[in-house]
Amino acid sequence: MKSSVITFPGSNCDRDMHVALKKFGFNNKMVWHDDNELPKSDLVVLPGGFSYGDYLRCGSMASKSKIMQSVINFANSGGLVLGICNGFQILVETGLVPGVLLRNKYLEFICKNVFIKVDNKNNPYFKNLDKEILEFHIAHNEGNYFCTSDQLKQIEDNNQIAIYYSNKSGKIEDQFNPNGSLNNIAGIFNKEKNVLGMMPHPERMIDKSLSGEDGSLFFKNLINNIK
Amino acid sequence: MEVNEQIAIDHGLKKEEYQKICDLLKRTPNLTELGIFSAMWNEHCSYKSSRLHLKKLPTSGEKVIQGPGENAGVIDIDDGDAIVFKIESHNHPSFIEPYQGAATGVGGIMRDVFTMGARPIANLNSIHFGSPQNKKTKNLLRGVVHGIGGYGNCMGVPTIAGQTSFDSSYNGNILVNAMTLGLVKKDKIFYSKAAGLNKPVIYVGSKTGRDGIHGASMASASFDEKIEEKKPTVQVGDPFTEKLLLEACLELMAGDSIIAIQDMGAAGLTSSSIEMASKGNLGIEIDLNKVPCRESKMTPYEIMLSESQERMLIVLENGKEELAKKIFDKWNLDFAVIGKTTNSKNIELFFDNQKVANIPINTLVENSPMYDRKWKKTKLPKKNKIKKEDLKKLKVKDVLKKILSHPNICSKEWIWQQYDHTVMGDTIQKPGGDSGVVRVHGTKKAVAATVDSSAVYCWAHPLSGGKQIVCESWRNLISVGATPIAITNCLNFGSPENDVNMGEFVECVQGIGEASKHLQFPVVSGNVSFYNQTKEVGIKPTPSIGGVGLIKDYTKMISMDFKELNNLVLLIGKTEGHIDQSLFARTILDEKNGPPPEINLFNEKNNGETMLQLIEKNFVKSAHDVSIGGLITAISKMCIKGNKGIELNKPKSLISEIEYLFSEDQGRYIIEIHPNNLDKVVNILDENSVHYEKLGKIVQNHMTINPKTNITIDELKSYNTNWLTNYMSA
Amino acid sequence: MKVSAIITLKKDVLDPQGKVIQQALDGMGFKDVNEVRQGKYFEIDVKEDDPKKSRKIVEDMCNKLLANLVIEDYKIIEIQ
Amino acid sequence: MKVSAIITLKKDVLDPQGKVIQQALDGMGFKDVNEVRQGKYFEIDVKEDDPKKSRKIVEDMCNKLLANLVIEDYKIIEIQ
Ligand SMILES: Nc1ncnc2c1ncn2[C@@H]1O[C@H](COP(=O)(O)OP(=O)(O)O)[C@@H](O)[C@H]1O
Ligand SMILES: [Mg+2]
Repeated sequence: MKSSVITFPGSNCDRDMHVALKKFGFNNKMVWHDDNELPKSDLVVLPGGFSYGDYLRCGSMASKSKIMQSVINFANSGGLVLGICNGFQILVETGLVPGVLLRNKYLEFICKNVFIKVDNKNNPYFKNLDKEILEFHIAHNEGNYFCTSDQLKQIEDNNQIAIYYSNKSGKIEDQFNPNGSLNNIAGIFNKEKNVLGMMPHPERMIDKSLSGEDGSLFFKNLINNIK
Repeated sequence: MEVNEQIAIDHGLKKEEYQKICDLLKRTPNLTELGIFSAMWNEHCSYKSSRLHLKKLPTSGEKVIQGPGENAGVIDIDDGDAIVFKIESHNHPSFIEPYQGAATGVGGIMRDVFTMGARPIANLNSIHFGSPQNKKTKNLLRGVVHGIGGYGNCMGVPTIAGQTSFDSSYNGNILVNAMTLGLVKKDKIFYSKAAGLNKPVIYVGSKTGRDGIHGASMASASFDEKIEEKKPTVQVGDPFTEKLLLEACLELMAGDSIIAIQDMGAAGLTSSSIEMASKGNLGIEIDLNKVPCRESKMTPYEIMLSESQERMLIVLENGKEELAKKIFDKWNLDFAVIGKTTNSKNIELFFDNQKVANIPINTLVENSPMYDRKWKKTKLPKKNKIKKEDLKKLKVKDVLKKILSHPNICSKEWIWQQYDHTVMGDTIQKPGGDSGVVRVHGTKKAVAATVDSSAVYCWAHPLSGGKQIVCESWRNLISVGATPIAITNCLNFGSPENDVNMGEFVECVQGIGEASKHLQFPVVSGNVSFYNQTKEVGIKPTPSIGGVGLIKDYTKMISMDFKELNNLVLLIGKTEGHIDQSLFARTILDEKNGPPPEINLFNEKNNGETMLQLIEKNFVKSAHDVSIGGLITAISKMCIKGNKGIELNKPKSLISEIEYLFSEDQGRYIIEIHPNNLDKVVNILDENSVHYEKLGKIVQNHMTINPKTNITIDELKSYNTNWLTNYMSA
Repeated sequence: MKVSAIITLKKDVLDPQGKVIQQALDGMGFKDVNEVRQGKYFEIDVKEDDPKKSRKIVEDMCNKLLANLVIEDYKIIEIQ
Repeated sequence: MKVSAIITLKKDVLDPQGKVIQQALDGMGFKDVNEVRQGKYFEIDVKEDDPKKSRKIVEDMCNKLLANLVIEDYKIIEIQ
């Protein structure tokens, strides 16, 4: 299986993602933001970090990079595009997934483990996953998902909510919401479910010596679904 | 402008120093030259008050590849790998503008590390604030934490450990010390020594602006009352540009184009160009019109003294300019050939086709002033007579509650949760443990790092205090299963012109030296920050020690959380009941006098090495050193982290219960072992003549100290975890 | 010409920053504050001498990059 | 009254945001830009009906919290 990770100026989880994809069997290529063409890929990943320093709105300047036109075309033709953290913010800025990501509610960067509940398995990312609740890691300053009430209705009607912040047993309540995100939303699909943006970093949880191993489940399942 | 004595004094130079400059030059310097002298000869760059004493520190050892004198120290961690590390202060700017001051401090220390060819793999910080009641403290703390996070998080380097304290002596002068570790291959280390004639001198990074002109002088002047009106220029950090600079430099370093490289830190282009030339025993020529400038009409004086961040100076091999330029273009960074190395042994500056400065480099470096300042010795204070009856009246639970929720003991999670501590995917011990630990990417090895200071002990008796911090650093590394290798130090003191403050400096350095020599834990890099004072009053002497150690097999790393019910808990080291200067004495008894705990370097070493033997044999399931707050504080933290309780045995000791639980005797560790291994463990301890006690056994969710004192783990947690969050949100 | 623009969050979008600043002000004794909203300010110096054209250029920039029109509004406040 | 204030970096202070935004605009084809400076905008609604007094209150806020006068300047641009 072939994957591509895009490196934007200021990306800093690109290597981590590369390591994770390789570990679970992807043949991964690093792609520079200023290139025109995507290599042939089964999966394109927009990694976390601070593209362009997040100096305007997170992800806004990266969304105008040269390579993004190819990524958008790839997504529109049904290709799998996964945006993690800053990658999610970039996806939102391109309009590939709806909504925006605002500053965290308490205006503080948050780095910690959280539980997420997988809401929708009818898609290439979570199909066949045998757990509903995963322990994932978040590290972000702007993960406070927001959209208008019309958008929210559409998203819900189309089953586009991928994951929610929850507690260990899957309860989705305000007290388990780390950043003020609307309805505890942690990740969103596009309508067709081939594009996924999410705040948590599965690539940081691929080894039992790290903060946990639920990221491994995610990647193993993903590559099996693509095969 | 004609230079005269008054202008020199305005530049922070002393009358005699100005005279010396005229004598060395055999003429009056022009303004640009005077600026260069003032920058090179100030405390920050010249170490004029400290050099004499720093020489006494042990700086070499089997594992030391590079000691002090370069951008950072370098140690060998086997298999061709090396760790580059250093700590730096950014105290004064952080008081004036906490966010930018702290941010640029982090940026500066990371540059020191990647200048040597190392990719930064971990950040640490040691931050000290005034009393929580002081009205400025909260905003300073918030600004500093946001600044450290803002820069480090954006760079994608995990912040894995640190230290935070509050003390009213920092009310008008906070401390912000930042430390970085980088990883490099032993044969790919870059140095700042220029070599060869007519080699191109390259400027890369951000453009030069008017920021921080005289920043280095500011760092060397104490705050007076008017500081708030003074509005000195503080630099704004640009972590995005630094991230690009890091990647571009590492890309260029992968080849063989670089002869020497030096970041532009304090005193910017001045100190970087002079240091490179001086080390290579060469001259250097710079055309200032070629320096990329942000503002129009910048003068030679401003260009030379600007402290704009995110800039580097490189001496390249001839003919590599195009290749280098291509890399910096790719990363959208400024690149300019601004000069060349010469055989004049002078620094020669040109501007608008005129020579605007010409100074022999040895006058700036070797001939810079060095002072043997007057200093006062501190006598060991007399022990306090504490009445046993007073201690008997205290309830253990009440005392423990106060100690665990004390600002200097309570959990600092509010801080480190704002630092990305997991990026790079190799953090295996996050903040909150005895040391932060990161794996050496792609290997079985891991590196542990800790930063510590004990201002109260240093204030009471600098010599003991100096020794104590080195020992504490050593213990924190051992507690996670790492073999300590070397330290870096950031020496934060008041004015060297005050004989008490100078004495504190001299004796702390002596203590650090003695301990580091005995433990074979050499000093490989460091930084001195003087003039941390408001009006005439200096801060408590606060040397910060950054320690680094190696874990050969990261699966053998130890953490402090209690692991398993029914396991036994042992205390390594002897409890004598030293209460003076303990957190207990200072906060519960309100007794601020007396000597700090005694340091026995022989026991320290023996206990530590024996710990490493036990860990090597896999006997240790969890471990934690005993530091401020004493035995019961250490045990409480292990309970909280492991979410388990303990039933303590009745101590066999003759001292009172309070003294037993809260005294701060040194050289102690708490370990958890499986009951089946007790005999084997005891054997090893006996063989090494290490004093130990059986403390008790691990149970579910409550701590039983004596028949009357029983505390649930939830209670312990609530004592320990809430203070800082409540304080910051109030 | 120098064109100044401000970008603000739309009315119905939560402004966490404004809220926290309001709390901080309150804590400092500024009790009589109904609301604080935070936005961005840009001063853009374009190589164009015609005020109308300059405005047009900056509006274009706002539409294409500076503002996210899903949540933000922009306003040109000064041209000189 | 509603008082609007803008806070900008002092002239000689580096504006990393502005610099990068300018580069991004350049990449998108906005070539004729001399400079971009970014600042903050605040809209503060105070329980005070007198314009002069309202201004005074917000200036006070700027001095004490909103601006760091070491690197920033502020300006009240509108009161209504
Ligand atoms: N400013 C900080 N940044 C990161 N971690 C911190 C900071 N302050 C404290 N910590 C973490 O909190 C924990 C407690 O610190 P400290 O009380 O100094 O520990 P110890 O007494 O074991 O040396 C440590 O793990 C430390 O790394
Ligand atoms: Mg410790």
